[in-house]
Amino acid sequence: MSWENYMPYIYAIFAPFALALFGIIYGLVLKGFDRKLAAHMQWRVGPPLRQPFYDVLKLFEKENIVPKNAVPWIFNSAPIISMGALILALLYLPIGPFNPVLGNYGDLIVLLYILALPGLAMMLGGFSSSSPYSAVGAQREFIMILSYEFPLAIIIFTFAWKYSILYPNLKAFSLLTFVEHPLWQNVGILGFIGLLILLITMLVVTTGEVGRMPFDIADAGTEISGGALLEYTGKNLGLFYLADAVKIVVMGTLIITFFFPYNLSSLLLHYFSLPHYAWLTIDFLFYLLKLFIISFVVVTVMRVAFPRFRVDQVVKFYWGYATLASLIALSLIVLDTVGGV
Amino acid sequence: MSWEEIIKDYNPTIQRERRIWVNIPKDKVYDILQNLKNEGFEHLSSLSVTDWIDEGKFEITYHLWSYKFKVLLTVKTKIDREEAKIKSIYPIYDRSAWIHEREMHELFGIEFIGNPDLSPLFLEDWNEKPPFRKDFDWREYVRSKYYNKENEREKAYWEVWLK
Amino acid sequence: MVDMDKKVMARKMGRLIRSIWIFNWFNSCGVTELLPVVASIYDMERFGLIVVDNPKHADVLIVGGYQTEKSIKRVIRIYNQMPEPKAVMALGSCTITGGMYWDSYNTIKRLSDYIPVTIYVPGCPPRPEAVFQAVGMIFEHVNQLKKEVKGK
Amino acid sequence: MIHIETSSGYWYPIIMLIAFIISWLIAYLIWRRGEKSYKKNTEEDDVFFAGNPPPQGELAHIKGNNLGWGFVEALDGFYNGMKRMHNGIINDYVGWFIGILAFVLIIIILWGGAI
Repeated sequence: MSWENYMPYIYAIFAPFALALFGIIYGLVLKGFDRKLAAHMQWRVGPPLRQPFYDVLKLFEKENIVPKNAVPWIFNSAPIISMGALILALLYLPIGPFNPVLGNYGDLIVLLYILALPGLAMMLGGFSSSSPYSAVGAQREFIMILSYEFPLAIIIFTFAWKYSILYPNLKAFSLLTFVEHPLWQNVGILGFIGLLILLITMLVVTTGEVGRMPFDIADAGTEISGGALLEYTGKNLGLFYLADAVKIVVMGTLIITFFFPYNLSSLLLHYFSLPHYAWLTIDFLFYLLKLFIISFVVVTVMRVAFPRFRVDQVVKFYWGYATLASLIALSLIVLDTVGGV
Repeated sequence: MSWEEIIKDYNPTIQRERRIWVNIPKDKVYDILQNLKNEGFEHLSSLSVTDWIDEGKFEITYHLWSYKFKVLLTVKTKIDREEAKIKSIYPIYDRSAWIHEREMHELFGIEFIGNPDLSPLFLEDWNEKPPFRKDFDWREYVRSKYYNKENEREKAYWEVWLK
Repeated sequence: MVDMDKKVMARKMGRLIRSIWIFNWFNSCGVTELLPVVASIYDMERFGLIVVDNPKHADVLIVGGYQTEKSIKRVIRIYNQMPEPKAVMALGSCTITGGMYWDSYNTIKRLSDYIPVTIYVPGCPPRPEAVFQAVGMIFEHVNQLKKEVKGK
Repeated sequence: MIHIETSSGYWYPIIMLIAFIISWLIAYLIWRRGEKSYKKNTEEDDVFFAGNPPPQGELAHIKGNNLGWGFVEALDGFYNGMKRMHNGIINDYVGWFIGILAFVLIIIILWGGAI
């Protein structure tokens, strides 16, 4: 076994620490911006930007209550699974200019399964806490997963199908092909419109996946007073809070790999030359900016603009309109490739 | 048999335009209310009790409103204060009668026979005399329950009430 | 407040005051004046205060206005269900002396006979500025506690 | 290193397992730093039920059939249609069966070779 074969194991062992740090810190920063901008949109002053950090510090100081007839080991491990799955997802995602750490050891389908884990963990937590409110919350989380996975699957299938046509020798589902060959250039007019529709559907699916206002039926504050995360206090809730912050980063990165994998350096390269690491930092900052804009659109604007939907409206929306939109986009792209090219 | 004939021989008094009072003896109330409901007085807007302590009587008033005739008919009946029992009008007016009677039972201690559920509404585990009765001295009750004599600050309350 | 030792208490409260999550128990006059506190003019979120919807997530329980015999039982249970470093803010003069209902047979006269109250906010109903002054007092109390601990 | 390789994707389970254990470990480390104690078996770890004593036994369980409430509610157009179709009359079912069979046969005959 030469040195080369051990590379993936070393990545798998050391990369999670760095990525977890990045995910948590930038996730909380995004949450801070989100609350500040939402407040300004509502003509309020809003909390300081470092408020999520204070929230987490406080939550880790509070008592960690486990309800009397809850199932303790599921109850306590749910937040850990949720957080672990999200850190794992970061490993398979391209962070800014860098290729995904485990890029050639797992493709998009693996990522899709990992992304289902946080929702599952929240559901587990809700059901295991033996409270009627959180059982209803967990049941709603189950419906959320069912409803937003459908359009998400169609979007991923569209991309994979397109890549399998354009680059038959490459692996269609591998994230590396997604990053190296963005679809915007080699697609005709019809395909361009199809991609736009896909982008909008993906944004809407991300709001559902992150569980923000129009689709936060799972932990609906006013209706079921806290929903699935009702019985969680102290560090369990703190970990769920962190997981929620990292989830925004993960979902934002997913959108970036699909639709905006461009780097600033490729554009400015021939204007002035900079050492390699300078380009990397510029690209990384550009990636952070892209992530901020996506989080602003997906989380803050939706949160301020829309009231919460009813449970059946959410299902109708995802299985009806979002799926229809992604199917239309799929057919447009198919027409474009089959007819146009 | 229109509603005027039903209450004719109990000499109803016209209070003012579209407001009629009528006093009916206790044992006839149930049948009269049944007939009135069939006639068109289907809205029992409220049921209230007045405590005539010197006469030793509770006076129960049923306020009936009819959408057809646009008339508010107030049926009054007097029951004895000690063993305060009357037949419940739950079978006639159903839910609205149930909630009113439950409240009257809690505050006056009137026994409505036939009401499915007379559990306490506002005063959970209240073992005193029903509070709205005139002979219940609420000042004494509040003073003994909430304000004790030793507490320096609360002495003022005791002086206020002594006068 | 459970009698943890001073240093732990100072650390815990120090972190708590920067992000206070409030569970409000408004079943009387308290709520009318507290809506502007949440709204954009006074905006309590500036200080990191948010209203949460169940006692398990909350740090401060705001009991607004008079409590009847029936509702005080619920308040006691909700107070017990809050995780530990917690505080109670009693709003309105009804919780201090029974206020307008000082001689009513049904309301309780002083909240601290039933649950330990951290701070009373007089007023009927108290103005939003009074609420902010109360929160400010909690801040000072905790800072003074921290200074004391650091001073040793 | 065992792995799954298809024409369009690949997956190395062992590496993912290691990575997941490490990430789970990180999450556990973060989790452990928090406050552990709480007052056991007092009223504190009762379930929050809006101030009332929590429901016991049978009342507290949310039954399985209302797990998909929102779903059935949203797709009730589809479900009602389905319920109408499953009316239990055997010749309706046989009718559908033969219809679909004929349809499939026609497809095979016409484009048998092409597919």
